[in-house]
Amino acid sequence: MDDSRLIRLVNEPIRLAEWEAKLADIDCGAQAWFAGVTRRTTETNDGQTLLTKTLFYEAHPTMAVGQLDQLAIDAIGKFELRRVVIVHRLGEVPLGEASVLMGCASPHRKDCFAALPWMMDRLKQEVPIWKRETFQDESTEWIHPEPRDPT
Amino acid sequence: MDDSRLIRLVNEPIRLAEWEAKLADIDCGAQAWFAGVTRRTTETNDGQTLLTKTLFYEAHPTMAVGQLDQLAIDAIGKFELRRVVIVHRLGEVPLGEASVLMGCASPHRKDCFAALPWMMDRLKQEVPIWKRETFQDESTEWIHPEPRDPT
Amino acid sequence: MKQRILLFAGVRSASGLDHIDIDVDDDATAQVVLDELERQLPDSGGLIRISRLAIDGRYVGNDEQVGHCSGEFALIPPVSGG
Amino acid sequence: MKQRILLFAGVRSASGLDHIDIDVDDDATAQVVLDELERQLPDSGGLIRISRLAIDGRYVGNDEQVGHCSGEFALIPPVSGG
Repeated sequence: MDDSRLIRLVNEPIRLAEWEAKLADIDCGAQAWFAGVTRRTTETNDGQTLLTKTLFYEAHPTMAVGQLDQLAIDAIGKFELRRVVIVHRLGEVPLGEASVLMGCASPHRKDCFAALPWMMDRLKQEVPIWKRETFQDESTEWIHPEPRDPT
Repeated sequence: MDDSRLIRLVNEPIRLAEWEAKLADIDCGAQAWFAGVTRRTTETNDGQTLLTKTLFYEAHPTMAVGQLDQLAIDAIGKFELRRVVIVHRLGEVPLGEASVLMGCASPHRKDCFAALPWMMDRLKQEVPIWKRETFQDESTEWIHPEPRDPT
Repeated sequence: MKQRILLFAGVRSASGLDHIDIDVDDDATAQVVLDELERQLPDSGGLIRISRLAIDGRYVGNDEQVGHCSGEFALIPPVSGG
Repeated sequence: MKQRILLFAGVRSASGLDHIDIDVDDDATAQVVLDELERQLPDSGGLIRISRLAIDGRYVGNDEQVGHCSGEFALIPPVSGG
């Protein structure tokens, strides 16, 4: 793994400040970050509001790192990125804290803007990480979305 | 200005860590940041590579803050954003340092991803801030792009 | 051939197991492995039906012959990271 | 009416002035103000032709009558922030 890609699974809170410098590249005018954060409220399709108490994340760790690295390689090939950082937290991720942080750097901003959503979509489709919801009523549920494109 | 919007012109380096907490909202699962950074190399349309030594930014400060705040209000109206942070640095901005930082928070990630490029485009079209290039050969140039849609 | 298959998330939770050993023919496809897992873990049948098999960290197609493979097998139910 | 107009960036740099006072009729449009600025600051003519006028922090259309306005006038050349 060369220094254009940094992939980490962590068990502690993700602080943007710790990772910020990893995107530095003197020929990149654009840096973009996305953080996915545990949200209190979820609106269901039938109009209910579910209240989350906390989330817990589990991974197949070696496979997840491999898939995230491949995702970063593919993003660098598809967009003009010079740096990609992906950090995913495992274990409990309380309300308001980040479960995932993705960053990228590119010479021009359009590449960063196009790459971030693409990388997040692919993470959510392919990377073997799962979340378990604990709702305010203490009920729990592993989240396994129906595949949109079953193969 | 309620606490959904935070607009600042600063004369010191922009540290993401200082602003990170301003996007916190317990009902937002998505936070996104964009930093525009002084880049060393610029490719011109005729294939030349210009080398930047440093940039200097000037603003009409009261008007810039007003326009940035209106931009944030419009972004909150157009996308489902709960928080917008815009920080623009003035004066000299050396290579590798950020001239602008934009952040937003939304319940779902698609709104953050759509809002950030929209806000940057509008900043670059309307907000009275200008940059002066100093190239490696010490020549300088105020940057005044030809308007794409002259009115 | 005996294969050990790692289990995760909803399947691990419902079965109380983090792996399961099953017997499969050398020429068994991934689909055959998935069918056997579904038979042995009926509480997770619906979930296994929409899961994928991975070997050594790579997804394999359901029609690939995997029974003879010596790598690490994992049952990957639909993911929800991020 | 005498109007003071703030200058910025390339116009300020070329003229060495951070503002300029000009005489305009009360019913003068923004375009008339821009034309007068172009006449008085010929070194910035090309730049002023693609600039906009702002009063009290808001852009005004070139056909708006602004000669009588009492707010702060600013000449805003094409911007390049970000």
